[in-house]
Amino acid sequence: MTQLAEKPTVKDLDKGQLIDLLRQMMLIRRFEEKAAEMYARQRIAGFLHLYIGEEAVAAGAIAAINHDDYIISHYREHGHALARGVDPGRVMAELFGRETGVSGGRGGSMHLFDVERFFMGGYAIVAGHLPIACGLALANQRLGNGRIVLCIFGDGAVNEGEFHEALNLAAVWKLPVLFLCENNFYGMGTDIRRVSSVIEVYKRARAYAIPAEQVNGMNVLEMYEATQRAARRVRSGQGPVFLEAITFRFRGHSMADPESYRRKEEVQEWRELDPIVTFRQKLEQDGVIDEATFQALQAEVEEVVNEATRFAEESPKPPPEALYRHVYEEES
Amino acid sequence: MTQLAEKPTVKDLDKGQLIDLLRQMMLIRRFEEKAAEMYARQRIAGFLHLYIGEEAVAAGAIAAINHDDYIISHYREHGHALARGVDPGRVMAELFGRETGVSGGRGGSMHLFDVERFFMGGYAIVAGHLPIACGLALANQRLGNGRIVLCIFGDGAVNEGEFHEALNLAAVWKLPVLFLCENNFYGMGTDIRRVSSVIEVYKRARAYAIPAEQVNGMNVLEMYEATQRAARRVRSGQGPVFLEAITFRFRGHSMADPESYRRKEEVQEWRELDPIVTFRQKLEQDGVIDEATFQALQAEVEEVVNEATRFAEESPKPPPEALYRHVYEEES
Amino acid sequence: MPEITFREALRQTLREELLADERVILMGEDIGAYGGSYAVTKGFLEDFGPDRIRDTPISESVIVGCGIGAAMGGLRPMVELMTINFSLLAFDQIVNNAAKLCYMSGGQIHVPLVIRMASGAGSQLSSQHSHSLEGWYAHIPGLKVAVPYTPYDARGLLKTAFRDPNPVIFIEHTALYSRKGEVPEGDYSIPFGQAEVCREGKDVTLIGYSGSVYQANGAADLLAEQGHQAEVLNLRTLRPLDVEAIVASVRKTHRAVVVEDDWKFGGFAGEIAAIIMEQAFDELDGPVARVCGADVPMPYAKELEQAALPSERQIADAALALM
Amino acid sequence: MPEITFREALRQTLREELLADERVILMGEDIGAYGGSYAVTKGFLEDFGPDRIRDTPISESVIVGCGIGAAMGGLRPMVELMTINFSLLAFDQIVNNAAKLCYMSGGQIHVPLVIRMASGAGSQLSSQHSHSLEGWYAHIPGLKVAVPYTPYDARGLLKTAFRDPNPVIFIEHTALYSRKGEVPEGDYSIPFGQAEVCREGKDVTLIGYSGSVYQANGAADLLAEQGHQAEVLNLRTLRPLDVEAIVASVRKTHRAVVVEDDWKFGGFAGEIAAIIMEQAFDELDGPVARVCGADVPMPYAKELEQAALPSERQIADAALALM
Ligand SMILES: Cc1ncc(C[n+]2csc(CCOP(=O)(O)OP(=O)(O)O)c2C)c(N)n1
Ligand SMILES: Cc1ncc(C[n+]2csc(CCOP(=O)(O)OP(=O)(O)O)c2C)c(N)n1
Ligand SMILES: [Mg+2]
Ligand SMILES: [Mg+2]
Repeated sequence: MTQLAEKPTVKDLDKGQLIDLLRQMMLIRRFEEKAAEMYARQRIAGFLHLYIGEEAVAAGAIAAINHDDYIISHYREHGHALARGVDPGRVMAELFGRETGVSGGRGGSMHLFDVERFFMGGYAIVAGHLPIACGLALANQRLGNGRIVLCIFGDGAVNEGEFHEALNLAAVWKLPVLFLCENNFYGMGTDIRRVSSVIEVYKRARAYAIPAEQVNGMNVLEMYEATQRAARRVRSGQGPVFLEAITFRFRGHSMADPESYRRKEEVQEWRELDPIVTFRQKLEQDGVIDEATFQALQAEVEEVVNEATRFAEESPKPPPEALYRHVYEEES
Repeated sequence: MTQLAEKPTVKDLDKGQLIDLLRQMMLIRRFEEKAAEMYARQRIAGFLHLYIGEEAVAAGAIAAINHDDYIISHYREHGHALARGVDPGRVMAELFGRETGVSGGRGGSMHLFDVERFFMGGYAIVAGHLPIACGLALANQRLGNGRIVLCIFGDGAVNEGEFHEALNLAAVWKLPVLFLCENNFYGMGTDIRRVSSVIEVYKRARAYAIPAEQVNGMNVLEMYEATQRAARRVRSGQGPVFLEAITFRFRGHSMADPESYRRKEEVQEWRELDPIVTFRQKLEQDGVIDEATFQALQAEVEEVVNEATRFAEESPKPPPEALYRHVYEEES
Repeated sequence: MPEITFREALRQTLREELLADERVILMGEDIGAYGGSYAVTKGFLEDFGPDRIRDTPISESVIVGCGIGAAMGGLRPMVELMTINFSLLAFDQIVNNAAKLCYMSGGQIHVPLVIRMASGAGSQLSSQHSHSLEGWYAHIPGLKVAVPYTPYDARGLLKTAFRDPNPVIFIEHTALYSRKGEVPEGDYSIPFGQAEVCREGKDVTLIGYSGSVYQANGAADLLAEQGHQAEVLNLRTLRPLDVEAIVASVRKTHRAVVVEDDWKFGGFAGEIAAIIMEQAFDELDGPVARVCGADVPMPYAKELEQAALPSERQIADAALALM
Repeated sequence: MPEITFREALRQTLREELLADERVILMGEDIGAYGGSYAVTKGFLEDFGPDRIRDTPISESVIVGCGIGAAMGGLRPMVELMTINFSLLAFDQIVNNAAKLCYMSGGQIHVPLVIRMASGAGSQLSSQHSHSLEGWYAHIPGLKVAVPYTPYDARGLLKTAFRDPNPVIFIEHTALYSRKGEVPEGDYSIPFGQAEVCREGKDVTLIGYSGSVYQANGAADLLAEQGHQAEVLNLRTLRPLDVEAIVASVRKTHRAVVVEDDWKFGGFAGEIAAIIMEQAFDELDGPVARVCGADVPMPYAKELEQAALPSERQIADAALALM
């Protein structure tokens, strides 16, 4: 049995760690803005789902778990991959459909995988990865490796049958899964209030006797703290925990979305809670950073994203003769 | 909008109605015993799931709803069909696979249908009929016909994804469905305690804000009462209600079951709560029936079941050239 | 005749059905407030209200099951599954309930349900969003499967679907939505099981359906440049399949190429090939050829996706190899 | 060599795998306390304990998905789906995840998962419990599909399944469980993609797999009575398919009949017929015949069920029609 590692609680975070959280969110934001630009310039195709507005969720939650805890996510997963430390250049290359992309250009935006970093992928069938999370957790449990699974999905996923099946199984088998629902109130153009009989998503978990709570997903420290606590419990062998992060996507569902289904004011109200702006203010108030630090961070992420884009642009396209590669794993 | 019909409350049931409930349970019991006998004599094949022990659930619940409320059920549905008044001869003929069977011999034990009696069938995919119940209810709602849907399933069904999807939809759309779970503690050989994280099934309904309660399914009057109340609420347009009937099957899951998974004593304890024996005692104590009435009832159901069996036995088999009939409904 | 898009042809028809029959209701994910993921139902919510244009939760199985029940209960529902990819989650409802209820109830139940779904690949949606599974639906007794190619087909077949007392799977290839074609103003419908000869020829029969007729037509152009006259068949429905039209054409051309987006191995193209062999063996100058999608999960990268889909060149080459 | 049943051959193999490798776990409905609905895992719970023999809730989708995840996470899971009928509820997991993860992750993920399921009709289980859907699984790139006929096959193919780093669908026809056959005591395995000639002949090739080889053999007996020597092929796996063996036999006999329980229209038999035409057109004396299940939901009544399944007489007649 591996030693059970623990992340520090919020109050034990040092200055460097706090700045890392801010940098992480800024990197995601900038990366997504660049991706949108590259989509408009037709470097990226298919469905592109941006994470802008939700950065605190990924940054806070993923900082609060260990580097070798599995992460498994839905199709809006750029932020999760970056927060896990997946190379931005290889993520951008994947969006460009290049051979150097994290998934060799086969997966695209919705299917980023980086198994070396225990990033077990983005999945495009809503709720389809929840059962897989159970299996990864079962493996951890049996192998006794002390690792947990962070399983991320949206509010739209909670009405799928697999949500129900997975939560029940995880509870019955006491699997080490941390279910993290990113409740941004919309599944595509559908307001959660019109399709869910119970809209406080965390209450759904009670039907499985899974401890659950709601977290302010616009605040990176609250995300960190709740996740750190939840992870500790999950790691202790008491079974799954459920977190509902209240958040909001500032952009449309995907690049194609005209956003006719929600009011401009609603979006505006949420934009005022911008997780990067508010955290920057807090750090400035607390004297952790000053204007200059912030500018330096901005320059830094700008450079990283530009470099990532350059890398993607210059990377080779997969050769057509590679079409049949990886359909099957070679015999072991 | 049709007049909202109401069944009498328990205390308003007259002597004849009370005796009917007893007769109903006795008929189901005797029918099932005969079916088991006919299975042993190879008149019946396939899977045969007996309802013995659970008679109070069907008899009580179905007496408490209107004759034109839809019933939709799982594969253990002989009792429900008989309680709805489906002709026992045509049910037995179906088990025999005869042309005169309720489903023309195509369906067999797991697929009894009698649309004239609003009996919308038995379904063999666990939980597969719950979505259909929603649709029937939606039709009722839109047609404004004042009818509700009684949807019956087992404790094993509650972990299927469709259970979750159906309950949510019914709640969101306020569909007139009365969900009735027959909790007999086992799904085949699996004890509910080993596969459900929350074993008080009715609590599951809370995740959808559906009013729910547990009922003693071994007591026909309690079943009647709870159903009558629930049906009233459902009919009023406030959306679905969920009932969990606590009951027990005295026999194996199907005729093939060796029953190695449960203790003889457990079965014995439940047999002492036999819904027919206890209701007979109550009616005798209350002076509603005497020994002679009971004997007469017994002779009556014996005759009905014998006659049903004779009818089945003498009915023609479907001709092989009828194989392709009913694959498609003729153009209308 | 006015030219309208495939999408517009669907919109007109749905609108007419909604106007003509109060029992018609539409259900699906994002068909209301969002206007449909392919904008087919845009504006319907405003015009017909939320009781008839029903946005559903993301719960494919209950959406379809609810459609089945509603049909059984006397409505005339149409269910939209955003794409055929998600229909796998409703597969049990379609295969075990919609298709079988009539039979297993001894003819008592019927399920007049139209299930529309977008199908096909080509816009880099990667492995989980690029299926062409209509061949699977065509395999199931109890279902009918419509695969329109032109806007004219879309309107005519959808009309027929709404008149059919059986469950109909209605396939819309995403590449077709914005294509235009002539559609008469008046009422008409296209019977199921009648293929269309969209181009006459005597040298080879190219058989396609839905989006693949486009590639077949393109290949016919390529062949024409080389002096060969290809006949192009647009199947219009896969179940019932117009075997007669297929055989009649092959009797004339003695050569056939079947074109399909779906994976080749075990796909529906094999059925068509087998039927041609069974019914016109002595007429064939060579084996029926199949040009299908490559047997790989659909890759994201543009070059790979294009390599995985049947091309006009491949079809023309397959035809030439038979000459 | 000792004669054991098909069931016993599976039991022996599973037991060996459990003993040999701690990472092997079994999951499924009623595989533990109940002993498996076809008694394949009887006694395993007692011998290996509830951590490795895991009774699951009735939740097919999460059972399969959990198997996928467990395989990704380093275990060697085997999932039992009580019957292939219920696999429709796990279809999305199998098609979109198990089969595609290796590809869409660019080769990073592999899913060494064995999914066993009982298939086939014949005991009056009616429409929702009598599917033979293995042809659908064979259609999916990324999967392998084993269809053992004899106890020898069962053991040899299951061994191979456990050695394969890819997801394997392992089909067990319910009519076979109690049939006996010779199985060597020692270790052996049967490579995927190698059909067996179970009877040599020169007049016609009868091609079957899983339960249908039995009918093919019976038909060969009927043909022998009439003086015709049929060759019988047992395919053993559908994906990979031993095309070479099929073609080699047809080159010899010039006639072929494909036998399959599944519905004919759009079924896998069409693929085999199409392949034979493509690869041995000039060798064929007549069209490849198909004897398959009738295109109806399976009826309950015995007479109707029998009429819906391929019979030895039908196969023999189809072969005779080619002579
Ligand atoms: C099974 C399935 N049904 C439908 C879709 C189409 N779809 C893609 S994303 C989406 C909305 C999901 O919303 P949510 O889970 O809240 O995530 P968000 O996009 O808000 O992050 C839908 C309906 C899908 N991908 N998979
Ligand atoms: C989807 C599906 N999975 C598995 C089965 C096999 N099966 C038939 S009945 C049954 C147990 C159901 O138990 P429950 O719902 O409690 O009903 P009961 O038999 O106790 O009345 C199972 C697992 C099935 N028919 N359908
Ligand atoms: Mg959302
Ligand atoms: Mg039960």
